[in-house]
Amino acid sequence: MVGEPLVINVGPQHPSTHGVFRLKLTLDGERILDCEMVMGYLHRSMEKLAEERTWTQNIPFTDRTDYLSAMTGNLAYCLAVEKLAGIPVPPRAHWIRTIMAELQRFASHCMAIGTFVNDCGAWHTPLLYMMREREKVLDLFELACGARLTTNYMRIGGVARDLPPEFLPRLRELVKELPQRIAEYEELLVENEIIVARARGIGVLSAEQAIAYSVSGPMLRGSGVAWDLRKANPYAAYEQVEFDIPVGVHGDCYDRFLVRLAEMRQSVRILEQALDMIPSGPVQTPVPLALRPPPGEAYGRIESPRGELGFYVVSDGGPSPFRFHIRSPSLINLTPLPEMVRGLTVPDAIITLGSIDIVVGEVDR
Amino acid sequence: MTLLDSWWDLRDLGHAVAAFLEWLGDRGVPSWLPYLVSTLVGLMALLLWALLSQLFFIWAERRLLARIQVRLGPNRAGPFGLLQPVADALKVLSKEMITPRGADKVLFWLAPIGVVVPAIVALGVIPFGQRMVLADLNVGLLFIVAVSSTATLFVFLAGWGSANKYSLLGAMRSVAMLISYEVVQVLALLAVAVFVGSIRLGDIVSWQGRYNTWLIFLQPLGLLGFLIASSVEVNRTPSDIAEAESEIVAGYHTEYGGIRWGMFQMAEYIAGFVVAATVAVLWLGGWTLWGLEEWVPGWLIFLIKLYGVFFLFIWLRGTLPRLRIDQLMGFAWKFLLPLMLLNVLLAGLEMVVWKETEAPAEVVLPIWAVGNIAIGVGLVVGWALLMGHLRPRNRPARSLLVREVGQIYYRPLEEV
Amino acid sequence: MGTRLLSGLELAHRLERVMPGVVVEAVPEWVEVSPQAVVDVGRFLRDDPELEMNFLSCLTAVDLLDHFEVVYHLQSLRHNHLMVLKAKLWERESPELPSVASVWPGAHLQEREAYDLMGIRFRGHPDLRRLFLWEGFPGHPLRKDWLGMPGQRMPGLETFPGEPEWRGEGRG
Amino acid sequence: MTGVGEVAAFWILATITVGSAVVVALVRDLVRAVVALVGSFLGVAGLFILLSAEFLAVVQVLIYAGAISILMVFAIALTPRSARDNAETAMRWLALALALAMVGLLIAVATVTEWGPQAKEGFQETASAIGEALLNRYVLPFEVASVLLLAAMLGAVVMVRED
Repeated sequence: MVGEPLVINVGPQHPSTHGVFRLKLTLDGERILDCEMVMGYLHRSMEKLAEERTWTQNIPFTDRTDYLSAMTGNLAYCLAVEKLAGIPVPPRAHWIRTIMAELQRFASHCMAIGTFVNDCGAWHTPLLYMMREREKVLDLFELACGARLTTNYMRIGGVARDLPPEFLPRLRELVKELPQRIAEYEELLVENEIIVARARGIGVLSAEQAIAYSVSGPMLRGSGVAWDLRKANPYAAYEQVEFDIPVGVHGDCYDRFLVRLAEMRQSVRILEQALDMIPSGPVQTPVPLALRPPPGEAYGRIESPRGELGFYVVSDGGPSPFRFHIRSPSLINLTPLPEMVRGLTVPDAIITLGSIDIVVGEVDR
Repeated sequence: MTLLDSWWDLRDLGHAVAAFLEWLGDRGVPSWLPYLVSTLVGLMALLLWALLSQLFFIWAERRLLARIQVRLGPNRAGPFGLLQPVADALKVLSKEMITPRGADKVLFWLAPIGVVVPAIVALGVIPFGQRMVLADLNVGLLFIVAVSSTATLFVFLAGWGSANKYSLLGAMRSVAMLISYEVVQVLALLAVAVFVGSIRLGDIVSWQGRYNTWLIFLQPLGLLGFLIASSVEVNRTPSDIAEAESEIVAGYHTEYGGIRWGMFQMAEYIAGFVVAATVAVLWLGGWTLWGLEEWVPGWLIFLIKLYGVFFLFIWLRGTLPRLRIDQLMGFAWKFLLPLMLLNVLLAGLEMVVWKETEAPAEVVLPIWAVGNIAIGVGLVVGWALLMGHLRPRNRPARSLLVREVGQIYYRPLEEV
Repeated sequence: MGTRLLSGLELAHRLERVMPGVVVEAVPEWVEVSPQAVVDVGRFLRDDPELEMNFLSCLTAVDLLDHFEVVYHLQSLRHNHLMVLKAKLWERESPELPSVASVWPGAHLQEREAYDLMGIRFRGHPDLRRLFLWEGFPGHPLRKDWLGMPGQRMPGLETFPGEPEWRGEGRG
Repeated sequence: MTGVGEVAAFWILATITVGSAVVVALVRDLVRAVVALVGSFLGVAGLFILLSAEFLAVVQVLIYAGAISILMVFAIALTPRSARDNAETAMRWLALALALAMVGLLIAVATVTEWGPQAKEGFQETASAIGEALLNRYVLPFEVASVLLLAAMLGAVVMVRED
């Protein structure tokens, strides 16, 4: 009994599209026949602006693309430029970068899981529990670099300033407290029958599809593909720390949620090891403000909380980049969305979008 | 009934009204006037109580939800944010009542009225005290369910009238849901009526008073079914599907503004009070507290129970995620309905056995209580295990922890 | 033991053996193929057991003033090696090359973005429309000669603020 | 039916019932027609109360105003071709003739039966009386009706299943 299809806009102004992003759904009753993504509402053409500024002036841009994990944005850009200009980085800076990246991953996953469960209908309670943890991490960022969200902390060749003396003790306290908090989330959310009923078997993405659609991050690992750039192509100090990669098995919303939760545990484990192994010493190799890297190109990429964040930078020997391209994981993770959502109901489509965990700043750039 | 039966006895405000009517009667006024006056007084008292406690609960809900969510909640307007509900009410009153262009004027205007009136009318039957009830019909229980079922149509009219895709979706969903949970609700109440033998609310309370037991011990399954069904009727989480913010914006009352939207909120709260009052009267012994009602005013005990049950709804809202509409319907027809039918059968059997053996109540009731609770817990846990954990698909899992890159561990979900 | 960057020369030999005449230029960092053969090269790279480039990490379009360049970064998840494949397009007015969306569906949105911001048409793309900007937008902003900016200035700083021949209006 | 209150109540309820019934026939929009239908159902429930059959009145509200009206509204919403309004149909005259015939029959029945005083004593309990009657004298039709309803429900479920 097929009625006439109803086209509704899960429009740019919608409580759960995580920003200005539109889904045009054609519905037959509650079933979704087709889904079209309309984006570009937050397009600031970062790539054009970056060509107008010097290499160091571009660092603040990298905070504003993925505003939920600014530290990893800085790190990816600095790695790319260091690879392009061949600038060495002192060991202490490597460790500081690892600590900051893992803290940022923990905070970003707090938001990701909180909003996902919020889309499932848990009336902001888990989200605000996780905000409590995220606040502690942001306080640490404020201690280190003065800003909570757009940190602008990393420089080409190292880190802007050394950690203040009371940073490491406070980090040690936090790292002692976080495991029980994560255990609390697992008890509150993972054991919750309603979330299992809502999320299991919804928005399934098989391993072959995931690889073909070049999806990355928790979404790729949720589909059972063990691939993590921190292990495959270790940067900063990831080579000297031991950690595991959580991998889902069935590739549905529930597995992606589990992978993110387990990754939070692994981040805390890395932080514990980093606290003991961080050396002292300089934090930045001196780099002239008028940096003119030799003509050429470089592709630096890291494992950001949303996936493989890469910077493809081309230099013509001038003071500003000739081409500055951001490989944004959120945009590419969205490619299989129409496939995953066909045949589901509207609430499932909303959860699937929530489980992909996009940041529209990074989608539209 | 008691030593002090004259008008200053505050244990039951009904005495004062009765004394006033007698005084009025002696004045030689036409015979129907006292009847009219008592209705007006009762109506005024009910409305005043409903609105005041609604305001209180708007504040209490926001503060409680805040406490559940590790935050403070409104504390700016007045001490501890007590004036916040007044501020909300003024805001809602002053907002403009917009009517969308394509809307069906009559239905759009009629819907909020149609949703609020049943909720208020149902208040009239609830016994706050021995003589504090507006109209103690001998079909009281059925009256509550019947009146609150008329609101369902007006919910649909709200969605249909406001000519907006989201409201239409919300209206269709909420009506389908309300219908299926009404069946469960009536069956849950039926089991209580079987035990007490009458559906006059006054009788139910006096039955519980006479035997000094609360029906919650005798009818745990009935209470469980009724609570879940009524949390759906009143559109509160875990089933506020109708206005599932994260999905279809605000369901059937998306297009409403100003006091019309305020009416929907009032209807939700007052329907919540009606349901909480029904639970308090039926399962928690109304205004009796094993003899305590001789000293403590009956209506105070009743209100404490009512607010306690309402607090349970708030607690549910703060913690549980939302079920999808088809899961909710499946839950109603496949899990709750059979349970309620079984419950009615059980109640019937126990009454027959009790009547045949003429055993004294003190012996029979404890046995039934223990038996019912055991069966209830066994059924719920057994059924939940059967439907939930035993099926591998629904078992909560953990992700694999892997050391090396490059391996693929994907396995398609086996269909169950 | 990070990701190994395959040298362009070795890749060029391997490609020559299978598809003669398809390699235009080979440099240790990347290998350049003729634009029209991109799909066949891609299918070979993905299906060849030793290479097995099944993950298209990044697709970028670069405007090098006299010609356009489409850069493919390909990654193999099993062998953990990375390669860079390039295709140069010389005509400025309507650059065109076949779309690799059939080989790697992940290129779907990236090609739409390249078309939207750089103006490169991808033949055979299932749904080639503008991704970020609206349909009637004049021109393609990421092109070097798109001078939509105030003062019609060429993008890119010639000198630094504070350096002797700085001619900016005191900015920086 | 002696006091002035009952007579006034009767006339009010009568006008409500008949008035909304007329509205149902005349109004253009079908959904408004359903609302008027609910109005007439509530009017009938009021009449039941006047006849001190309060159990019937409450059941009337529960069944008709609660469920049957929803049934009507769903029927209207889900029939794709219905033009949503009471368009003039060719059957108009036939319907009018049928209506007149019905009115004639009712008037005939009303005048023939002698209406003697019914409610001798005051308000007495009818709910339990209905209950006993259903389960003692009329238990067979009661059971047959429930089986019939069950069969109807199963039929509906089978008809709608996609596979």
